[in-house]
Amino acid sequence: MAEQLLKVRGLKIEGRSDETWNQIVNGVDFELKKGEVIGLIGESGAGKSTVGLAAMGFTRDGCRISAGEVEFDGINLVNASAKVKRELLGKRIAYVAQSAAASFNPAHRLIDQHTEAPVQHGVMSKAESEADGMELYRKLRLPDPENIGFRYPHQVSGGQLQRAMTAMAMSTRPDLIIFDEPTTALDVTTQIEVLASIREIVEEFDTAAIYITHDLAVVAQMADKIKVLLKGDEVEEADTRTMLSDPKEDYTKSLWAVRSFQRPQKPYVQTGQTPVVSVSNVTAAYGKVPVLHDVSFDIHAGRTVAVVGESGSGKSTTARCITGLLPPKQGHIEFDGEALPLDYRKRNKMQLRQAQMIYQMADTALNPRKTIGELIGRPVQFYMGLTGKEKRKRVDSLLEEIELEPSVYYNRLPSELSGGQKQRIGIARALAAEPKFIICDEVTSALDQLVAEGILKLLAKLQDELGLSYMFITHDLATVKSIADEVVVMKDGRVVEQGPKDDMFKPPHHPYTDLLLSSVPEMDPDWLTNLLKERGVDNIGDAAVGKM
Amino acid sequence: ATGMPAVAMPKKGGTLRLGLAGANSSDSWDSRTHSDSYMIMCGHGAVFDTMTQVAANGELVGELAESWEATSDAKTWTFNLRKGVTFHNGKAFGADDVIESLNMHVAEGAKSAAKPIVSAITEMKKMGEHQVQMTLKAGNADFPFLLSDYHICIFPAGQVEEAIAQGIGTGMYKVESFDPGVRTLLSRVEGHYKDGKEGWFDQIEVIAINDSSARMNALMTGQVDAVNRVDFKTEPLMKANPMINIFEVTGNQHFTFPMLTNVAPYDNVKVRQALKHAVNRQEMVDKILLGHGAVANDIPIGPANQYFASDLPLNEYDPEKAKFLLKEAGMDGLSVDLSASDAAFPGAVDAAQLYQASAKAAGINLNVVQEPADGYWSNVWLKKPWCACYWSGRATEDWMFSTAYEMGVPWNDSHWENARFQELLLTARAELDTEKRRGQYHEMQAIMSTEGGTVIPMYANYVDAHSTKLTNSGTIGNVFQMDSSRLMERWWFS
Amino acid sequence: MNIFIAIVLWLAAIAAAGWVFRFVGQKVTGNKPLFRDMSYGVAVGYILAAVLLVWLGWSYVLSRSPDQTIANKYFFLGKAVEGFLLFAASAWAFRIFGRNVGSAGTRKLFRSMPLTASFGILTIIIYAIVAIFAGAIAPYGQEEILGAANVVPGGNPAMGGNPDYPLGTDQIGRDILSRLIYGAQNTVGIAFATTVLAFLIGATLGFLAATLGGWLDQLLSRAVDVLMAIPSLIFALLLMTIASAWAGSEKGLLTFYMVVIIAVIDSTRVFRLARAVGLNIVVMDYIEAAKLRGEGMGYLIFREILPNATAPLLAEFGLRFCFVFLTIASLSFLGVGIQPPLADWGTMVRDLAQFINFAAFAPQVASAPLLAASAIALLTVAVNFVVDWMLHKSSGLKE
Amino acid sequence: MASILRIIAQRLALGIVTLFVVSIVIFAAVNLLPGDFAQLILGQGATPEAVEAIRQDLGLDQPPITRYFQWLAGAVQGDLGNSFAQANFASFAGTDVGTGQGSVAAQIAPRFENTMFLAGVTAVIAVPISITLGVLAALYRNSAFDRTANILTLSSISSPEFFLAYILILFLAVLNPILPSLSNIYDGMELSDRFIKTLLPALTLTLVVTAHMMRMTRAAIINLLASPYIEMARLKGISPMRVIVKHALPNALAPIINVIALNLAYLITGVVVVEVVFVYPGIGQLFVDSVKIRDIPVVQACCLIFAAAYILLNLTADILSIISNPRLRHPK
Ligand SMILES: Nc1ncnc2c1ncn2[C@@H]1O[C@H](COP(=O)(O)OP(=O)(O)OP(=O)(O)O)[C@@H](O)[C@H]1O
Ligand SMILES: Nc1ncnc2c1ncn2[C@@H]1O[C@H](COP(=O)(O)OP(=O)(O)OP(=O)(O)O)[C@@H](O)[C@H]1O
Ligand SMILES: [Mg+2]
Ligand SMILES: [Mg+2]
Repeated sequence: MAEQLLKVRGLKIEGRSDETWNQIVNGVDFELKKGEVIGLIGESGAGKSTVGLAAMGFTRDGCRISAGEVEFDGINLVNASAKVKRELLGKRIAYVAQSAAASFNPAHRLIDQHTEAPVQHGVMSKAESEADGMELYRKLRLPDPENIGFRYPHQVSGGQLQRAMTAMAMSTRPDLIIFDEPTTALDVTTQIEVLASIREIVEEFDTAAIYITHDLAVVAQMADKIKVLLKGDEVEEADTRTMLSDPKEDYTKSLWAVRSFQRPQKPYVQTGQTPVVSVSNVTAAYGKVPVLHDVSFDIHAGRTVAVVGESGSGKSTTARCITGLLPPKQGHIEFDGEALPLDYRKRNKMQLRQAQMIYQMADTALNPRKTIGELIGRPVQFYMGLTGKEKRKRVDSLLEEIELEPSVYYNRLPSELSGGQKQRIGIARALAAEPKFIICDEVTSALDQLVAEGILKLLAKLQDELGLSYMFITHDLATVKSIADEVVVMKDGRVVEQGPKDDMFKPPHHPYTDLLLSSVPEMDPDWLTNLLKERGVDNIGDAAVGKM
Repeated sequence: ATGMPAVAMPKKGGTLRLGLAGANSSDSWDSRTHSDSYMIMCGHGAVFDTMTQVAANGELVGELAESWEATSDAKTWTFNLRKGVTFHNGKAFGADDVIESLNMHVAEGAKSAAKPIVSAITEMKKMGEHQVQMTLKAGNADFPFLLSDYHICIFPAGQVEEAIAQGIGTGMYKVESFDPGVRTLLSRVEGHYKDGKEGWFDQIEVIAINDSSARMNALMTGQVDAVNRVDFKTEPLMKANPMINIFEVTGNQHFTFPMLTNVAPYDNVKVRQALKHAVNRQEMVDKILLGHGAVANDIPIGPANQYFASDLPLNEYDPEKAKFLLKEAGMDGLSVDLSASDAAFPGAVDAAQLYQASAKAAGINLNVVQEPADGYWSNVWLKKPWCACYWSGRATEDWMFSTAYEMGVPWNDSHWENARFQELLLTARAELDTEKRRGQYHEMQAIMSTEGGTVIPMYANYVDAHSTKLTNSGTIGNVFQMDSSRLMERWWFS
Repeated sequence: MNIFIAIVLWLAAIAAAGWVFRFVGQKVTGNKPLFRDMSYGVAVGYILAAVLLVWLGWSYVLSRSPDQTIANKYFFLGKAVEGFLLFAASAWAFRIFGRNVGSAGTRKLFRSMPLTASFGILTIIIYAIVAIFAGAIAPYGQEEILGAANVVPGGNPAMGGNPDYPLGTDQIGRDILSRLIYGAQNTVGIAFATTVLAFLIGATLGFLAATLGGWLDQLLSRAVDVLMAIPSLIFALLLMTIASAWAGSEKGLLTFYMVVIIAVIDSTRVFRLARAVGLNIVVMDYIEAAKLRGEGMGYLIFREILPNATAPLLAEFGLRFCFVFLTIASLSFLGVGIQPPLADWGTMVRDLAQFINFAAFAPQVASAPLLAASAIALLTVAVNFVVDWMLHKSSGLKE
Repeated sequence: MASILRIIAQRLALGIVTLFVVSIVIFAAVNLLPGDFAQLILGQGATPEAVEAIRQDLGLDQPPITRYFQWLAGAVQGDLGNSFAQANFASFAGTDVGTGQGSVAAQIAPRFENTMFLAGVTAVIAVPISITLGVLAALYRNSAFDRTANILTLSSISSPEFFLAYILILFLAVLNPILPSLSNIYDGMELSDRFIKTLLPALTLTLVVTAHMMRMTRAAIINLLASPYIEMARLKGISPMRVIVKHALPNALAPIINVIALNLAYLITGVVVVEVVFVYPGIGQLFVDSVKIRDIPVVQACCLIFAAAYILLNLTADILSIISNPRLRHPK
């Protein structure tokens, strides 16, 4: 048995809100050997990041370690002096944050940020560290490793940034790295590249790591053992393979089950039926920058069309064209067989009411200064002309429909709701207009899987009850699988493939669809290894170059 | 005048630093435009000379004129000019300079405030290099007095333009540098005709300090040696400072409230009288001037004038009488507007408010209208039916009356026309007999006091301050502030 | 030059003391985190603060010394210390009061309130009461001219005071205390009205420009650029001079013009802020949602945008209020602001300001202008304290 | 870089249009003022003939529109005309101005120099102090130091300028005579003298402007402290000071620069009161004097200078913000 590098015992952490201290983490224990990787997994807010940070002896502002021990290589981090901790941080323990784009300082070049820790800690001189940085960039297969460091963060793509962040963590050859959801912000194809390079580098330098994520399939690829957290409590811990094949606790089982929600394929649409929405030959541009090229598809009553594609492929833009926010340059849009005015300002109230939209970020889509009652009540009043008691009644029934208790939530502000609840409010607001057609733009991407599943089920239920049509924009193929009737695949502003769901998930595919499908992680610890073998490792680097 | 014991021997030397109010960025050496203390002091008080000057004791003495005589009708005056005088640029002074300098005031399109004085001259004759004869339209016994006016400085003939641009005069001090509205540096002219009699400082730095508290401060922190226009409010406190002397003279400066007598209700003499009885004069002297002045009896002639009628019955504060007068005029509960701004005189707005309070007791509803200081003289004075105003007074009765109370003159700010008054004015002007003149001026003052259209509640003293390093002869002129604005010539460092 | 050498020596001594302080602290407390993690700069800061406190205390003692010349020299520092302690104590008492009285909501509010904010609220309440009930509180009328003029504040007859007029009287014998009290009514009331108007104009146009964009935005923004390029006090003075020619002897009308003129000039600053804040808000999805619903401009601006812009606008309101206040004071001094005999703090300060020069030998006299100026400063400081706190609260920062 | 040049060109063009509009606004305002130069310069001594004579001399008898365009025609060629106040004497002698003393440019130049000197001295004192204080306040936020700095700066920004001036005079000139209370600087003065004399007004203005800049620095930095990249820097074991100075400050520069520019503009355009109290011969006093006597050419020129200063400083601030932001400096 090798020497334990990190020992966490009985760790309790409190956070302050509203003048009182609340327990965030209630006693977590784990140990980590040199070169070992532990995966921390749990839903959002479970305390994963808090534990990860505490392993560095660090707590966020407003939090404190109230009990327990964190021992790193014999040094107790809980009551070490600020100076001792500073010596360790960035030198022997490094951190890789969830969003590299936000965690790189936009004001400095990559290489300057890379060399900061080694220089400040006196590990290497600036020149040595720069040379070493280029070496690491090369190892991580970043394009043009000699020069990429001289770019500013905004000049580099998200996936590349995430790799540069990993390189930065390695800059002092630390003994322990904490990865806090390093791939959550990336799309599937990019995620693969980053996962591969992280795993490689951790193996090469024999670094111990804590890998935090909420995606089981991802952690399965990365970790030697997995620990499941729920609301600050430890649920269970086990070796990766054991955990996957034989979860003990109900909660763990339910996590596993999420991935299996699926609706049966509806019968194919009969030809000749008038679609609810018909997009024909739409070409659109922001100013002079062309974004959409000749996009056409139909959405029929009571059906869900999923629009998939990587980030920037024009999914949201298509939605904006349909709603009239971005009048297309060419092409037209029909609703129930009638042509819609292209600019929303020219549409009448009726036309506006018929098509509603639900946004990805419930935070920005709900006015933070309005109560739930006002938010849902406004369209009720505006479109239906209901006021007073009638309005209240309608709002209550809508709230019930989205499974929120009216008496509890009517007077709350959006900030007093969880992410999933906010998204439900968005749905209720759309429903309040009694539309025929709803655009859902990445409505589940910001939610964790259990909550997302709830939303998807709700949408499905509503569709069955009300006969709604959805245009469902997503980049997550698992979601597509579970909810879509038809699928539209977009790339670079063009529709590359479209058809009924079942057809789409069966080969033969358009090569791009294929890449997308094969990039969705699976719950098999060997999946990544196999996939890389299959694709040939070198492809990954090239794909990254292509993305620039 | 509050003097100090005369100091035996004046001595030369030192740089005098003056902090003066009344400076403007539009200042220039053109004496025709001088109107405020800064340029008046630098102009005829240092750089330029006038024909005559009023000595510290009030006597009229010659400056560039050595002596003068008049014909018996006081119509023709002959002036003998001082010899051996040169301008700062070396040009010799003579009769041509006098004639040309006086003519400047009546030249085509000229804008001189002294125009009425000079335009009374029908002919100027050069009798010799150093003698000039002037003939007037009508006799005027005070003519030499008028030539001491600070507007009528003597410039070098043929070089007027240059002299105005650079400040070239015959005065005791010549200009080293001049920054309008900021600073003037003067230095003594060697071998000047006044040498040994006046002009003791080697150099004089005149700093423009319009803000009164900055000015007082500069004196108290020793950054200047003398300042003008001491704020009455702080005067007692300044006195407490042992390094500072306050000097105060009662001159003819008076504060007035002229009403347009051709506008209702001021066209009614009873109303005018009622308003005269509705002002508490003593209170104004006490509160506005803080005692630095004297009660005035609605006449513009002051204690410094020769023929001042001090024995007239005072228009006392008597609300009952005022009420009674108004009742007689059928104007019970009179309501009038009084326009005021501190541009009229310092404390004018406060004075108007005091007036308001005292008039209330007489049942008069006096509404104080605070006018903007900007444009006060062009928009309010002579235009609003009743407003606040100030006069610095004149050395002679005739000069004062003919400036502001003669029928039809532009500055008759009460539009007052009184036949008897007018008749007396003309006869007294040409009268050379002192006693007769005294009688005539007495009657005129009596008429004004009872019937005139101007409420004149107080005379204001000139209050200035200097550091104890400075000394003077013990007699201080009262024609104008700062020793009749001739401090630079008359004072010295002890 | 001596004074500079003295300063250098003092700084050196403090620098050394800082090091000693930390060293001793570490030894004595057995390396408690406070001293263990203290940086050298912070240690010096502590010493510096201690020296200042001692100096203040010593000055206070001196200000009470029987020797009049010494006492005079430290008179103001002494009064400042007393004032500060008094304000701190009353703010503290007020907060305790608030924590125990009132509804659960207000109590909770008071529990999380810093002392500065409770001081601000207390001051604002007092000002409001004074302003509203000026007539009942003031011992004399604001226009009332009393017998005694130029009474020195302090009420001590030996020093030229009069117990009937605790703060003295002005030049023409009006009670300064009464005028201060009425000044609250006039100055604060008008400044408040002006600021509100400035916000109505500026915020509405700013949000309109942000929402509509296009040529309207361009037009308004350029117009605001032009107005802002002209120094505001000067411009206000120009316009007020014109307005007073128009208003003639109608005092009420002139005050109205003043409110409008200052409001318009100040609204340019509000416009800029509102537009900037508005631009950040209009890109939010909830605005898009409201637009897609077909909502009108009025609803968008007042119901969707405005509620989300309150924090920055409120902060600006506090500062703007101060500036408006000072502008009115300056204009009053120049003779075109609040019309006499209404009492106005700005005019009072300028009228009495020169007495400050005599502080060295007659501090009581010199304190007269300080009273009106402190009245201005106190209110603006109080407003800003409250604004600061509200900003902090709305920012949701834990610290 | 090319894009920066384009922005500069655009903004300059816009600035010229703004100047043009400002000149119209001011011209109109001055013309609406009661009274004109002729009446005001003669004051109580104005007679109708004298007023008429001056008006004719200066062309004031012509309609305002004509006068404006005459002025504009000159201004476009760089000739700001002749100051009424200084021009009027020459015509007495029946000749034109020969000394050059009367031209607006000659009159304004020294005043402008003085104003810039005062603004410069103030900026040199105030900017480093406020940024340092702001950084320290952000570093030790919510400490006694932060609170004290906050209270003091708020109080100083809330007090009338002249009041601050008198207080400084009280403490530094009257009670402890360290500095002169009179700042009557003039041409040909030793630089050190000039500096000493300028110190007191500069300190007053420092008190006026520091609060604003310091609070903005503090707020801008604190605003960033919750950013992930700041947390990242801390997790790299970097000292708190370095975190603020190296990581937060560069990203907070844009708002700070803007506030500095705003305050510098204020120092150039808004210090009349301080000039009056300290008798400092700056452009502000000249402007107020000129408005008083309706000396339109000087008023116009001063306003153009004020507006130009404002526009240029804002432009500089924007350019600096762009340069300080790599995103804008190196677009993708
Ligand atoms: N500074 C803080 N003060 C008080 N509570 C906090 C603070 N930071 C986090 N919390 C709370 O602690 C809990 C755990 O937060 P943490 O960030 O560790 O969750 P997580 O598992 O990483 O979630 P996610 O997947 O969303 O990153 C949450 O309920 C959160 O609200
Ligand atoms: N307002 C805009 N102005 C200019 N270009 C834009 C704008 N919004 C989006 N784009 C560009 O249009 C392209 C398509 O963007 P769109 O938002 O439709 O992508 P998406 O498929 O929805 O991606 P994501 O999954 O990231 O939401 C992108 O290249 C994007 O950079
Ligand atoms: Mg997390
Ligand atoms: Mg999108």
